[in-house]
Amino acid sequence: MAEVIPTKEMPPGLQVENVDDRIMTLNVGPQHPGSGHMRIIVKIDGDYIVDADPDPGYVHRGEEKMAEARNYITNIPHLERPVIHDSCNILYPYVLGVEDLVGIEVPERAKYVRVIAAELNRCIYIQYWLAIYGIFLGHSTMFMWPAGDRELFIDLMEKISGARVTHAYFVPGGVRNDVPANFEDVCLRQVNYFEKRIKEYGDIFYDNPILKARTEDTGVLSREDAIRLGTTGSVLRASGVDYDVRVKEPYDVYDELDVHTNVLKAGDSYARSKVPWLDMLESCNIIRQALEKMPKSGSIRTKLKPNPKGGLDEVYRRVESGRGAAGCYIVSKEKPEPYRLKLSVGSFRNLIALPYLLKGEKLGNMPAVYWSLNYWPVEADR
Amino acid sequence: MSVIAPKFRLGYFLKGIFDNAFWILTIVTLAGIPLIQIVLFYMDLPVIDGELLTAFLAFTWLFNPTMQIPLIKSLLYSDLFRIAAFPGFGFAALIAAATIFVERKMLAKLQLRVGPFYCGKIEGLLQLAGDGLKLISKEIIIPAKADKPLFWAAPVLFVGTAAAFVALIPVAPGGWVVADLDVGLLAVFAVIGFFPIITILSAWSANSKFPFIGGIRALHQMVSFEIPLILSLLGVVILTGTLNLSEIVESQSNFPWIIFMPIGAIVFFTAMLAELERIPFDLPEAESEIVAGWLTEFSGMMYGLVQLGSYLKLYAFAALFVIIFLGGWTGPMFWPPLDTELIMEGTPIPNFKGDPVLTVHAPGLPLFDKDPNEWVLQEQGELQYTSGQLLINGVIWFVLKTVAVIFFILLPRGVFPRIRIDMLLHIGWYKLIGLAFVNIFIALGLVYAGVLGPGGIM
Amino acid sequence: MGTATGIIKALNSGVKHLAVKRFTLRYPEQKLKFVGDGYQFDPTTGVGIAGLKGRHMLFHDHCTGCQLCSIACEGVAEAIAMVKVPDSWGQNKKAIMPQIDYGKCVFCGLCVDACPFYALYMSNDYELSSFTKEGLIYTPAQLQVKPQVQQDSELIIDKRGARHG
Amino acid sequence: MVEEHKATLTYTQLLKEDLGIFRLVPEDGVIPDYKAGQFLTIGMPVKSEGGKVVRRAYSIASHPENKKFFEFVIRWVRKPFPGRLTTELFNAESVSGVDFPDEKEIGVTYHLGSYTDPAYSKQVLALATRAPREETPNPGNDSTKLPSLRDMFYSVEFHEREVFEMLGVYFEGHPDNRRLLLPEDWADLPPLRKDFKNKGR
Repeated sequence: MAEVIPTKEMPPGLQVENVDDRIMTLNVGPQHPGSGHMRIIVKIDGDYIVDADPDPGYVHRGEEKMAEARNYITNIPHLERPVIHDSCNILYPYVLGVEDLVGIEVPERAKYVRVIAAELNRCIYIQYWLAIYGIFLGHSTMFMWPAGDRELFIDLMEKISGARVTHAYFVPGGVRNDVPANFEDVCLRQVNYFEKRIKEYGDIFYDNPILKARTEDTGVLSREDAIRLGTTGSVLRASGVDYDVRVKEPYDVYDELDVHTNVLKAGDSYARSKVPWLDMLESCNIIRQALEKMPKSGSIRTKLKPNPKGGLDEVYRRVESGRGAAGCYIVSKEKPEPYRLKLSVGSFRNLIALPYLLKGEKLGNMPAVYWSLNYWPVEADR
Repeated sequence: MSVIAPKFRLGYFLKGIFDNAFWILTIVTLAGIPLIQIVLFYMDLPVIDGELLTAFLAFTWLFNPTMQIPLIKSLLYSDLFRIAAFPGFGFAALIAAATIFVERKMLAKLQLRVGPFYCGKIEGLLQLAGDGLKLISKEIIIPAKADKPLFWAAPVLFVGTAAAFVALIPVAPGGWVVADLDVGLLAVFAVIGFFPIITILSAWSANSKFPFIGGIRALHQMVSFEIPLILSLLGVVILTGTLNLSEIVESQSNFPWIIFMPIGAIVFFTAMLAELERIPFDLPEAESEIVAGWLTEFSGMMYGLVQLGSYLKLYAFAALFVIIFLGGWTGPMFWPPLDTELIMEGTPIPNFKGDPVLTVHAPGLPLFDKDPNEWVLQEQGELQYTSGQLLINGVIWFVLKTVAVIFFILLPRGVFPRIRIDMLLHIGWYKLIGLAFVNIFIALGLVYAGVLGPGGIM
Repeated sequence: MGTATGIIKALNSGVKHLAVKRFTLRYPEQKLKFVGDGYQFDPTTGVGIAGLKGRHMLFHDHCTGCQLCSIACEGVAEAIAMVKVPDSWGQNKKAIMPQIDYGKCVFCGLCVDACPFYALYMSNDYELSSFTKEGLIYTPAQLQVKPQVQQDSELIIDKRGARHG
Repeated sequence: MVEEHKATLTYTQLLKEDLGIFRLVPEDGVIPDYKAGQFLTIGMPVKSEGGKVVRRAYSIASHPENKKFFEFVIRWVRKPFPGRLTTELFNAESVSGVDFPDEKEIGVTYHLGSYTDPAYSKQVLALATRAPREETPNPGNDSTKLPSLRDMFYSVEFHEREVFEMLGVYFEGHPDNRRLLLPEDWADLPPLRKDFKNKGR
């Protein structure tokens, strides 16, 4: 007869885990300098990660529920909150969807202004992302340079929209105000200067042999797995899938511009971090093209009824944001408010790849893999 | 729009001042005055001009203009001064503080920002003092179930070991070193060997996961890089045939060893970066992976002490590099030293008949020209004479070279990312040790070819 | 040898930047110059006029007390409350005007878009901090005052890099 | 909307080695009127999995005025997983649940896109289904259940977890039906249901 060991009664809700001596559980986050606003429960055996469980939700604020109580216009400042430094792009699918629901046309000039604003925002986002990628790898210069050069684009966005981060600039039917006089010259000058700076990033960061040795062949996501996991944006393109919503399903005037998709084959952390860098160059190209082709004058906003209503209808629109495809699903029931609004965002879709990639990696690779997924915790929580 | 904070009350302000005054007075009377008495009445005091210094004499001479300089001189040549001020702790701490300032400003310049700017009016000179005050005034938090004695001891031990390291560094000719050992280099390695022990003890005693992982990493790193560190210096030891650091410096009066052993210098520099936990080898403190590594649980002045210790260590390593590879204090004189006789005996000026009527003393440097214990040493037969010019010249060269090395230690922080533990161990065990052996073979070749070393041409 | 050249390239790029002008905007001494006089809106065309979305300006002689700004704000921040003003105006029989709580305002400017009478604009003033929460609530009388702003720094790009000057 | 009937397979014809025509006649019930987007979910017990009913959705190929049988043209897609709907062709863009309290149902819409097929990559395919809704939900233990698509589309894993916590739709066959965004001790209604009122707004 085996002796029955008397167990202490645990308080309700407390779990008792079987503790293995070899396995150590680390709570990476939410107050960890390398986690962002989320927690990754990492189990390590020595220096190897045997299990990783992402636990987002620390910045969940119920944007989707809040949107059901607000009309189509007052939703605008709210829906850009999840990614304030990419606020134009996160708002873009919503605005396109409402335009479909209400049935209004956008003036040609407004479409170009939207494209310019969206690409400027993409640069702002990628620089912010790159800054954090730099500091995650212990490269403090790569934190400061993009964070400083981001000022160039913030300055441009502020000239257009009057706000530095939360622009609230796109509205159904166009944009809220015209660009200021001589904006084209200023924009061209700053974009040209920034292209020179991008080369410097290459010298000190991307061509750095230590960085390459550190991030190459870590967290390899094969082409098949990238498709199977449903990743999107730069993660997908780094794995060799040629997919960009701007090219495949062009919205506004992207079909009139020459957009090049940056695809790398390797699928490792280095490739995943290099694709956004190439995307910034591509954004500069697009901005230059759009400035050239933009009608010099014309209407900028189609007037909307004061309280627009959608029909008994539903719509799903998607755009390419800084983190991949951002979709907006609106169910309308003939009311000024959306009946249900769902944001499908790149961060949330890329999150699924995190536990898949982290298993079997070294602990030292965790920041490199985690942040190369182009993940923004606030957006994933919405 | 500057408005006094609404909570401000004059009564509290005055109470704070009185509180402070009360505690300062109490501490001075209870501890300060007894300390002064102990120093004055119970310590070994120097002999000045044939008279044993007593408290009475010291107080008297303090106000006697002719005896002030001998008094200060006797202080300068005492062991206490060497340990606390000039070649020892104070000097090193000053250079460490300057290092922190330079690091901040240089890194800021590289990263297109301004760095500390407002504290101290000029480019944030006093920022470090502000940071020190902040650290002192912060609460010290000790994790629950930590091993308290060890946890408290670790920062103190760290600073103590770093200071012991500093004590072995000669900075100027004529024995300006706290401990002039014949086995100086071995002593250096012995002291370096303490750091991993302190690190792992503090990491273990904190009873926390991240310090533990950081401590293990530090242990790996320091132990595996000590071997190339030692091996890279063997070449110099073979060529000079001595372990005494002062003699190693003197052997380089014609050319620094880096000319013959660049490989050894590179290996030593790399291993030095790893021992110092500087980027790109700052794995034990990798913030994005393990918060702050083995420093995670330190707070307040405990953290400040560890930082002080690590910057002292940085100075000591840079100085070691200068001593062994860059020729220490040797360098062209800024002004040629005067003859000993000119200073001590003066030049007799004869009158027209040829009889000496006047003796002109050449102006030496009043504080450094002569050892006050000269007559004692003369009797013992070991008079040391250091010219003031030689001392100042040596210190200037030494500091210049050290600052240059420190600059190169700081520079990678702005340029390189952190590497991974397996890459680090690979570099340490495969590449650096191999290169160190290549360096040793070069040294042996030079010796056997008869070019350098004991019995060589030079 | 790729490793060595990479390291030298990175070091070179780092050292080169020791001579580049610093980019930092030294805020209290330098203040950025903005486009125009602030964000304004033309309700006849339905298009705004570019400018910084800073603190609001209220023109008492245009405000009719229609509460449209308050209604627009309800869905966003609930920062605008309508309060009584002592003096009466011909176009504002109820004598109510918006009072804005900048502790809640998100500076989206939808209230400006909502105003059909050219009464509410936004100015260039963004320095609104206060020691108390009450200090952030701006009454109609305070909103009437045109802010004094001195903003002169601009982004300069030349051969030695970009900087604020 | 969802009805379950037994049906008999009456006719098969193999056109190619991986393509066939199948006809089904329902044993009880009639063939409904034609609607756009109509599809049929066919379930069969599988012996190798212990008699578990495996369901797959198929498009109806018969003529709209045909009221005698359902006709299907089914292709066996071998790559990459034999016997499954190919994920090369489709991946989940989003899974969104919509609460319809008036109809006592909860709708779940899968938006599927394609990365590799150039014809399908330009569009998004919406798959919609509905689950019964209960007034007093007990997530996981009531009738609000749907079969999980996780075996087919690996990418819906986190999306379905989110729908489960936000609307209380339990996905049978999902390996990891835990909370994702909400706190672990959330004891209120699933927040995206219409009877969950925002405080204030």
